[in-house]
Amino acid sequence: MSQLYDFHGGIHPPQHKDAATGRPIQQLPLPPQLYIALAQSVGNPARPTVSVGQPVLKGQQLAEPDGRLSAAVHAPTSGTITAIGPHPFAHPSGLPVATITLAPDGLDSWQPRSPLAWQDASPAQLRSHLQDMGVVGLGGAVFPTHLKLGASPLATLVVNGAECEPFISCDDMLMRERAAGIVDGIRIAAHALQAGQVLIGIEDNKPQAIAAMQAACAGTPYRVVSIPTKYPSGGAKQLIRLLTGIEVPHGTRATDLGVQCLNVGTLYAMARAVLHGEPLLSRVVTVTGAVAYAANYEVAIGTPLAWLLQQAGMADAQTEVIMGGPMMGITLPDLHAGLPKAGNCLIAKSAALFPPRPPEQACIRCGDCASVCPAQLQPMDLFWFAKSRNFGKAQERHLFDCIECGACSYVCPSQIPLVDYYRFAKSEIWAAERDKKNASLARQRHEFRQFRIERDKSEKAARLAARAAEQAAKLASQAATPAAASTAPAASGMDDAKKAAIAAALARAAAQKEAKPLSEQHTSGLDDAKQAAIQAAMARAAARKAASDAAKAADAANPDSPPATTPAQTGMDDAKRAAIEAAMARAAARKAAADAAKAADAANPDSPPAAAPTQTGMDDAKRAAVEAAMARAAARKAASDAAKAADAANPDSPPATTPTQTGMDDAKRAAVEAAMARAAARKAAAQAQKDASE
Amino acid sequence: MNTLLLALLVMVALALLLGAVLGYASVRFKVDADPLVDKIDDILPQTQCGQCGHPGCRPYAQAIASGEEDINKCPPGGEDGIHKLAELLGVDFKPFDAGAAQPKPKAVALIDEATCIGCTLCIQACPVDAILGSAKQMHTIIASECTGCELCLPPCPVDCIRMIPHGTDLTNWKWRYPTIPIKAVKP
Amino acid sequence: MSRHATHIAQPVTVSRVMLKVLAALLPGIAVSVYCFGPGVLVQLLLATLTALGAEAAVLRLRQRPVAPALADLSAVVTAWLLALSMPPLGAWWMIVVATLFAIVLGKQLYGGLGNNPFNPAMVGFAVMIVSFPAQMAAWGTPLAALDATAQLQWIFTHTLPAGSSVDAVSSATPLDVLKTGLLQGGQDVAQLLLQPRFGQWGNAGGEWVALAWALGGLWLWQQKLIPWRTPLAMLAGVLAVSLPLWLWQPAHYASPLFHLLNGATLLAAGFIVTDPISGSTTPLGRLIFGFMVGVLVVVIRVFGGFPDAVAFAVLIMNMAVPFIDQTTQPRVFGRKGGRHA
Amino acid sequence: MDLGHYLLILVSTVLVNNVVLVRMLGLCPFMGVSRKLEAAIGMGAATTFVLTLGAGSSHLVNQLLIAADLTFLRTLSFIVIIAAIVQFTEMVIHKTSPVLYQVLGIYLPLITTNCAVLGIPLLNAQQNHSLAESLVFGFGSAVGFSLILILFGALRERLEGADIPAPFQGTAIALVTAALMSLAFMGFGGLTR
Amino acid sequence: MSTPPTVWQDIARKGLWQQNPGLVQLLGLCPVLAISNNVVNALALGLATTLVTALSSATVSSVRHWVPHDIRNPVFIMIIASLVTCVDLAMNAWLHELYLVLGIFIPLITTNCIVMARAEAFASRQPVREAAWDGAMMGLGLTGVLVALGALRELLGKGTLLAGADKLFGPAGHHLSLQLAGPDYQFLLMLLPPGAFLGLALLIAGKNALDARARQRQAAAANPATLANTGTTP
Amino acid sequence: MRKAATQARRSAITLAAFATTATVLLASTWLATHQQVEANEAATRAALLAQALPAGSFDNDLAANALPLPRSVAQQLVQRDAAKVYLARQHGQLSGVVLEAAAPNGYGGRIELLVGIARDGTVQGVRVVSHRETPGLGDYIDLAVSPWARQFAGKPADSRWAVKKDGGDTDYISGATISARAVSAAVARCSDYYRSAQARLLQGQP
Ligand SMILES: Cc1cc2nc3c(=O)[nH]c(=O)nc-3n(C[C@H](O)[C@H](O)[C@H](O)COP(=O)(O)O)c2cc1C
Ligand SMILES: Cc1cc2nc3c(=O)[nH]c(=O)nc-3n(C[C@H](O)[C@H](O)[C@H](O)COP(=O)(O)O)c2cc1C
Ligand SMILES: Cc1cc2nc3c(=O)[nH]c(=O)nc-3n(C[C@H](O)[C@H](O)[C@H](O)COP(=O)(O)O)c2cc1C
Ligand SMILES: Cc1cc2nc3c(=O)[nH]c(=O)nc-3n(C[C@H](O)[C@H](O)[C@H](O)CO)c2cc1C
Ligand code: SF4
Ligand code: SF4
Ligand code: SF4
Ligand code: SF4
Ligand code: FES
Repeated sequence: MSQLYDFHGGIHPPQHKDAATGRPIQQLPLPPQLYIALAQSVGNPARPTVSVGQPVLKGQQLAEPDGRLSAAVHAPTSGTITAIGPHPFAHPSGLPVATITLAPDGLDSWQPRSPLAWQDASPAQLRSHLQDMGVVGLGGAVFPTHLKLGASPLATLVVNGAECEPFISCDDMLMRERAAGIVDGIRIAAHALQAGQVLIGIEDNKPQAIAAMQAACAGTPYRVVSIPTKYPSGGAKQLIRLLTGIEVPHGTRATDLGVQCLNVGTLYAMARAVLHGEPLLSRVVTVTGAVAYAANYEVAIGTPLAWLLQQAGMADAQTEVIMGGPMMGITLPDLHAGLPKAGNCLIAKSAALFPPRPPEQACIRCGDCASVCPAQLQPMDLFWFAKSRNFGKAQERHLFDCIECGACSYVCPSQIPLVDYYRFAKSEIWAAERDKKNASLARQRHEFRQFRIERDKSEKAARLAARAAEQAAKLASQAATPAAASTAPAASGMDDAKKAAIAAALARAAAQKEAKPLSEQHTSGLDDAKQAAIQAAMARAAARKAASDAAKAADAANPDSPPATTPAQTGMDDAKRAAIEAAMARAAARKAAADAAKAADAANPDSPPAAAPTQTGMDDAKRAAVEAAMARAAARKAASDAAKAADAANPDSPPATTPTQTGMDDAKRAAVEAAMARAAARKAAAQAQKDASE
Repeated sequence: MNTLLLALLVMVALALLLGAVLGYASVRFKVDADPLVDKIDDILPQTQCGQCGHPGCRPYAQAIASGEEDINKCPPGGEDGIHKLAELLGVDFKPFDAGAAQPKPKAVALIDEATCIGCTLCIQACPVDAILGSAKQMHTIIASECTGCELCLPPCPVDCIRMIPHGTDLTNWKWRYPTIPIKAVKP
Repeated sequence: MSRHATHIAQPVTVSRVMLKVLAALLPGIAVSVYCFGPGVLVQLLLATLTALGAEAAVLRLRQRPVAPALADLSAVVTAWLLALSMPPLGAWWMIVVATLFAIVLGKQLYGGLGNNPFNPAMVGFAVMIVSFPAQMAAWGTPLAALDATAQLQWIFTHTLPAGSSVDAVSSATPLDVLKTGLLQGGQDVAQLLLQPRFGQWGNAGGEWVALAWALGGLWLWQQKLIPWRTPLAMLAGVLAVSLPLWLWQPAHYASPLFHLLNGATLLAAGFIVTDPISGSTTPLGRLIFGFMVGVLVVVIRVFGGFPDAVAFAVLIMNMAVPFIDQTTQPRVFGRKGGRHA
Repeated sequence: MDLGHYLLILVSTVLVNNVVLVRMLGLCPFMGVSRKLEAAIGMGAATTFVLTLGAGSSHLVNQLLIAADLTFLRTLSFIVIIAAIVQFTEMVIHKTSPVLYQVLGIYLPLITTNCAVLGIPLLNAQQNHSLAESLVFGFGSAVGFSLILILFGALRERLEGADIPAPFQGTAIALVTAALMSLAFMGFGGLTR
Repeated sequence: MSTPPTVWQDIARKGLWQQNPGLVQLLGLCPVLAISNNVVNALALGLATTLVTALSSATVSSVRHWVPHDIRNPVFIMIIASLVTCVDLAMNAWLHELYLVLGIFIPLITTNCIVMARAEAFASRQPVREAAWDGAMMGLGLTGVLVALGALRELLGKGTLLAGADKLFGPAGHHLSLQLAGPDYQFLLMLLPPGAFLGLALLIAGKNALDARARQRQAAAANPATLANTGTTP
Repeated sequence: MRKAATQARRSAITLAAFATTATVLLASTWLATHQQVEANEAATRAALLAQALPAGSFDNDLAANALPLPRSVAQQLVQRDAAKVYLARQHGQLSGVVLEAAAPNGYGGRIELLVGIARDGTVQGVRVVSHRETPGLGDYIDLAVSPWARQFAGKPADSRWAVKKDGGDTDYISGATISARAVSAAVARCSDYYRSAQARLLQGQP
């Protein structure tokens, strides 16, 4: 038995887990529609790689990750894509997000699966495989798992089977029934991380799970540790502290301290992905509360929650439903959302289980919240500052160390929804930081503009002065020839000339001086070049995409296809327009690339005046954007011309607004992308500048 | 008379000594830049809109630092900005200057590209170089760089620039204040 | 239905907490009534009515809902603690004025429950002892033979039925008698304590009241309504000053036991320094706060101008609470060292 | 005199006859520079420096004035000396610690117009203190001032979040708090009999 | 509104109400709080202060062009201090009894923040007449607060008004004194330092309430539609 | 540094000029007022002492006729090392004395007193100069608050110098006996001293 290191605070709310653990994990038929949101991880939403109307196979990638923190999304079953667009989402905001709608064809036919020979694969290969398979943390944070396998060797891998929140039992059931699969996952993770030891922490209120895991671990060095039941022992930091004594401070990665924590469900999904080549297509969800058949269900990602709850026997569609546990879960604003990867539990509220919270009273500073806070914060102070919008103070008191576990809200005798206040304060702080960042960018641009205007002015002044000097010199020489001429004019002429010359020199010096700070950044020049290249690449990609979109549109507009709502002509036009646009974009991109190359050349440390590259770098980016805009304009004009022509040609066809709109949208997307690229370039340049100045 | 002379002697001696010390110190410990301006400028939203009556945020910051201007003149900064300035300067919060422009929701400018005649007037007005285009060409606004200052609206000869309020999405959605505070109506 | 981030909560409310505090006061009240007569109950009643009335009036003026604020019972706790610190047979207007100051100045001007930095009951008490020292010094003798009607007559009309001794209503408290005796010189502590006013342990009758407060305090602690740190630290502070003095010059300084059983020491330990709102909230801060209150109580009693100093000691330390809290922030999970001003 | 005597002066000036709460001197900075704890600490430090130095040097000048029978110059000469000390301090701080300067802001020159800074030397003169006594008196008063200022600063920071009735928001509640502080300090009365 | 206020009216309004030193700027608090336990002392000190502020503002303004920046403070202070000493000597000579009561607070007018603040903020930038008027108005504003606070404290604390008026007005002043409560009445808190703070707090709160009401009325007048839904605030 | 020196000189001279003007102004005011001020101050002092001795019972300047008391006596009367006795004369004859005294055991600490005693030992007046008794309770001993202290005027030397409660002659206010007791005791000490030192005092020696 290994030593346990208790953590501060914690609470013991009633468990309510039995309701759903009476029966094994249930399978459900496929729902009529699947709503697969593109935002399935902490990062950016994934970028769709399929189009409306496209038939897909089970396991086929629907969207590719957009950035490191993003996760791929796959088809949970075979069927047809019927829509890509905003749809309700399981998020407290209630805002719709981009979602792929899949109509299952009932065949559930797999695409070819490619397992990974993990023992021979390099860690990098394993990671990219996991990213491709869309494996994210199922413990609640939906952090892409491949990123968690980066640091090796690692002293300790902590496996999180605590499942400390009331009502939730999906991990419990998974461990009871699929312990072997979990241990497979552990094996892979431990291998990838070269973990020194593996500790599996399970709360002692799950004896069957502990037994099953112990059995599955027999013969392995992995240790199953029974930990006391106390919320929130399943919090990664708390579990790590409990099992290893290590405290992971806020803002530090656990791996820096030699530990990593993975949820059992995640490990199971990892095993499926690696050993069977199955992407993350489904998960076990606890459905409990005011439902007739409380149980754990294995459900496809994207399953409409309303449908799922109906299957579980929720009588009243108006019932409020919590996704997650009663401590940290969210009240779902719209049950039409599809099940996200993060959805571990659905609780239909009933007045008996969730009596309405008594009205909030003033904080009496009793300190109960502080005594249960696992982060050892002083929640009443955080509340006090958050309530009075004193966010600086709240941050000083480590608001961001709060893990939003809700223990404080649970015990507060004044019935203050403390976590609500923390979330409010946190999002205000984030917003303020965004504003601040924007403000400093704006300041930079404004200052640059001032500088540019100044420079232009002084250059102009210098030119004028030079001309004046020339003039004066000429005058002087003229005046000097006749010997008898009075000295005064000559002298004054001389003086003038001299003065002008001095003025010119001064102006030049000033201009140089002002130009200097910018000229010192060789790096930024280089960066700009790189940025421009990237931009060019992106522009090219956009162009390609636009082309393919156009092609697709053309396909769809095929006169043979059943309900041809869009007139064929327009479709044709669209294609043409897109093609034009693509061509232009490509041209622009090429030019940008060339420019970039030039800029890179210029930025060569050997090349004389280093002021130029920065300028060119900046200007290039802009020029590229301008060109893109022009291309867009041209394309649009072409499109509208075409539409007009089509209209003229076919007076019966309905007004061709839709296609134009789509065209607009495409154009806009390209513009946005270009703008983004440019912003990134700016940022990189600013960063480089900062680095250089440091 | 004796008293008067003695008094004069004492005071003049004192004054001479102190005057010398101070005069020396004033040169010796001279400070040029005022660090306060930077701090104030840091708080201002950098919209550069000029609604405060100054040509940009920094001039306003300078005016505040020198005590010539009140802290409640910047509409884009909102009440929040006034609070921050009040805290920085150790003065009491005061509500928005009644006569001045009032804060409004944040927005970005959008050029109706079909109407734009490419006169470049808006480019010259934009304080942060967020408008692209060249003569006789259609112009476009880089939304991410636009501060919403509205300075480009008046110069446009064909009135083709509109302000579009910021929308909400998952990246900028905010948790709202938990309860409606029981506050008496603000006077 | 309101949607909160945390969907479940313990079924506790402030009213319940305050009700328990009131319940914990009952044993002490019972003993007090036994010792000083039903005048105590009159004081409690007057204080309660005034407190509720004042609170309602302020809230009405501010256009705030009145009922929930009254229902939290915190005003009643304030009123009771104040009434129990005031002379049991004080004139009716005294407790009324004291309660008005406690509730209006000490609490509502700051925004009511939870916002007041000073202990309202002690504010009320301090205002009175500063303004009316003579009237505040006059306590009834415990176990005095003054019946209920006579007490009522005294409280409301300031007259006594024929034949009653004024001593029954206006004798000084033991702390006062001791202080006066020592000031007068000539007698040492031991001799002074032979006077009947001091009974067996230094406060005839009063020691039982004190022990009853302690009982109530212990029950509150057992109910997890008060932390152990503050009261214990306060008692330690009392000992830390009184014990060395007593050991050094027993003729001049009373024993720690005397200090514990007299005045409001035990009432304060159980109910006053534990006021969560005006006290410190950090673990170390609670120790400092309590200890310093204890120290100041004895220092002012022995060397200062007031025979009992609980109110001033508490107010002085209330003043320092925000600073103490800020400098004694506990270590946050995962971070090195605590405190960050 | 013995150490106890000075200790008594110290206790008396810091607690019993606190400049701000009992003698009622130095109230403008007490109200003005106590919104933030940080500023309060800075102001306390600056005042302590000026007040101690001012008490000492004005004592010396006072001896001179008494010797020359020029006591009517007392106020004038004291204040000139103090003003000079303040301005010198200001310039040094402005140069060496812009942060501190910024925190103290407009209040540093106002130290000159802090009554305590003139009042304490005048009290020293009135009570015929020796040089050492003057210094302790000045230092003790300044410590009393700083102590109160700092506690008040922390208190006011906490009050920022309180739900204070509208007419009392701002300075009024600060004054109410000062009233309660001075009430609490009455508890120290008679401590140094 | 009628004609716009003249400069003089504006200065007066600022000194007496809008920028009142005692209620708004919170300058010159020490004498306000220390000498306000009865009306007579308050009035005497207020008038003395007014005299000094007016004279010093005028003087500062008239010499403002000759003072180099770095010795601005010492010079101003010197001017103020000598004026104060003159007042001090004069009161000592001709109002001796009062002088004894006001004690150290007469020389302390020197450091009365409001005097210096006006010298710095107004007089050093304005012509002589405006500066003198400003000084006088600020002084009167302070006097007003002193007297109001004195009255409040005297009334609540002792139940009298203008007790000891003879010290200021000579023997005839006896008739001015009022006894408004029983001779036994005494509420010490108001006479002690806490009462001073509390009294000023009440005055400021009162001013805030009045200003709020005025603003509300103004807003209502400007926009009658909102009248219905803005309740009266305390 | 040249610049600094110049600036220093300039500032010094300006300041000196202002100082000169200010001093002239002050000195002239002083000249105009100092006689009146001195007269006032003398009157105040006299008034203070006169509360200890009735007006008309002496014709000399008391303040100018002060003698230091011997150390042991000072210890006894004021618990300090130094104290004074003022000799009052009528037509050159000693008509009484005013003693500085103190009661160390007031409720709030020391009470400083002036005690006037007629030539025959009758106490003529007791005046509290400073005290720290509780305002509203023990401060009745101050003449500014109540006429309590006047009861001492005319009490013969052999009075019982104690509060009535302790069997003496002195009135007191119930609830604040300590203050009265302390003052009474101090007066008693003065009376005792005068009786023992009368002969020497008559010769102008303490
Ligand atoms: C308060 C709190 C409680 C949590 N409880 C659990 C839990 O019971 N089980 C779990 O697997 N993860 C829980 N988590 C999530 C973990 O902190 C962590 O994100 C997860 O174990 C990491 O594994 P994953 O990346 O595989 O999801 C909790 C988090 C918090 C903040
Ligand atoms: C607000 C207030 C109200 C008072 N009301 C009364 C009262 O109703 N009856 C009364 O005797 N004294 C009242 N007093 C106190 C008296 O003014 C006075 O101090 C007291 O009666 C002293 O009298 P005693 O010592 O003879 O009891 C009140 C004091 C204050 C501050
Ligand atoms: C706060 C307070 C202040 C007191 N101040 C004095 C005082 O200044 N003078 C005094 O003689 N008694 C004062 N006392 C009263 C004494 O403590 C004591 O009760 C009284 O002198 C003795 O009672 P007696 O006069 O009835 O014998 C005060 C009492 C209290 C509670
Ligand atoms: C344990 C405990 C002790 C309390 N002690 C006091 C007290 O000493 N004085 C008081 O006015 N209120 C006390 N209260 C009541 C309440 O906290 C007080 O009215 C608030 O300070 C008002 O905001 C107490 C409440 C509790 C729960
Ligand atoms: S538990 Fe609630 S009432 Fe108690 S201190 Fe925390 S927030 Fe305040
Ligand atoms: S929600 Fe935050 S403050 Fe509250 S107990 Fe959990 S970690 Fe602590
Ligand atoms: S009003 Fe406009 S220009 Fe002025 S500070 Fe604010 S954002 Fe900057
Ligand atoms: S000012 Fe208007 S028309 Fe001219 S370029 Fe700008 S947007 Fe186009
Ligand atoms: S500090 Fe401003 S008047 Fe005293």
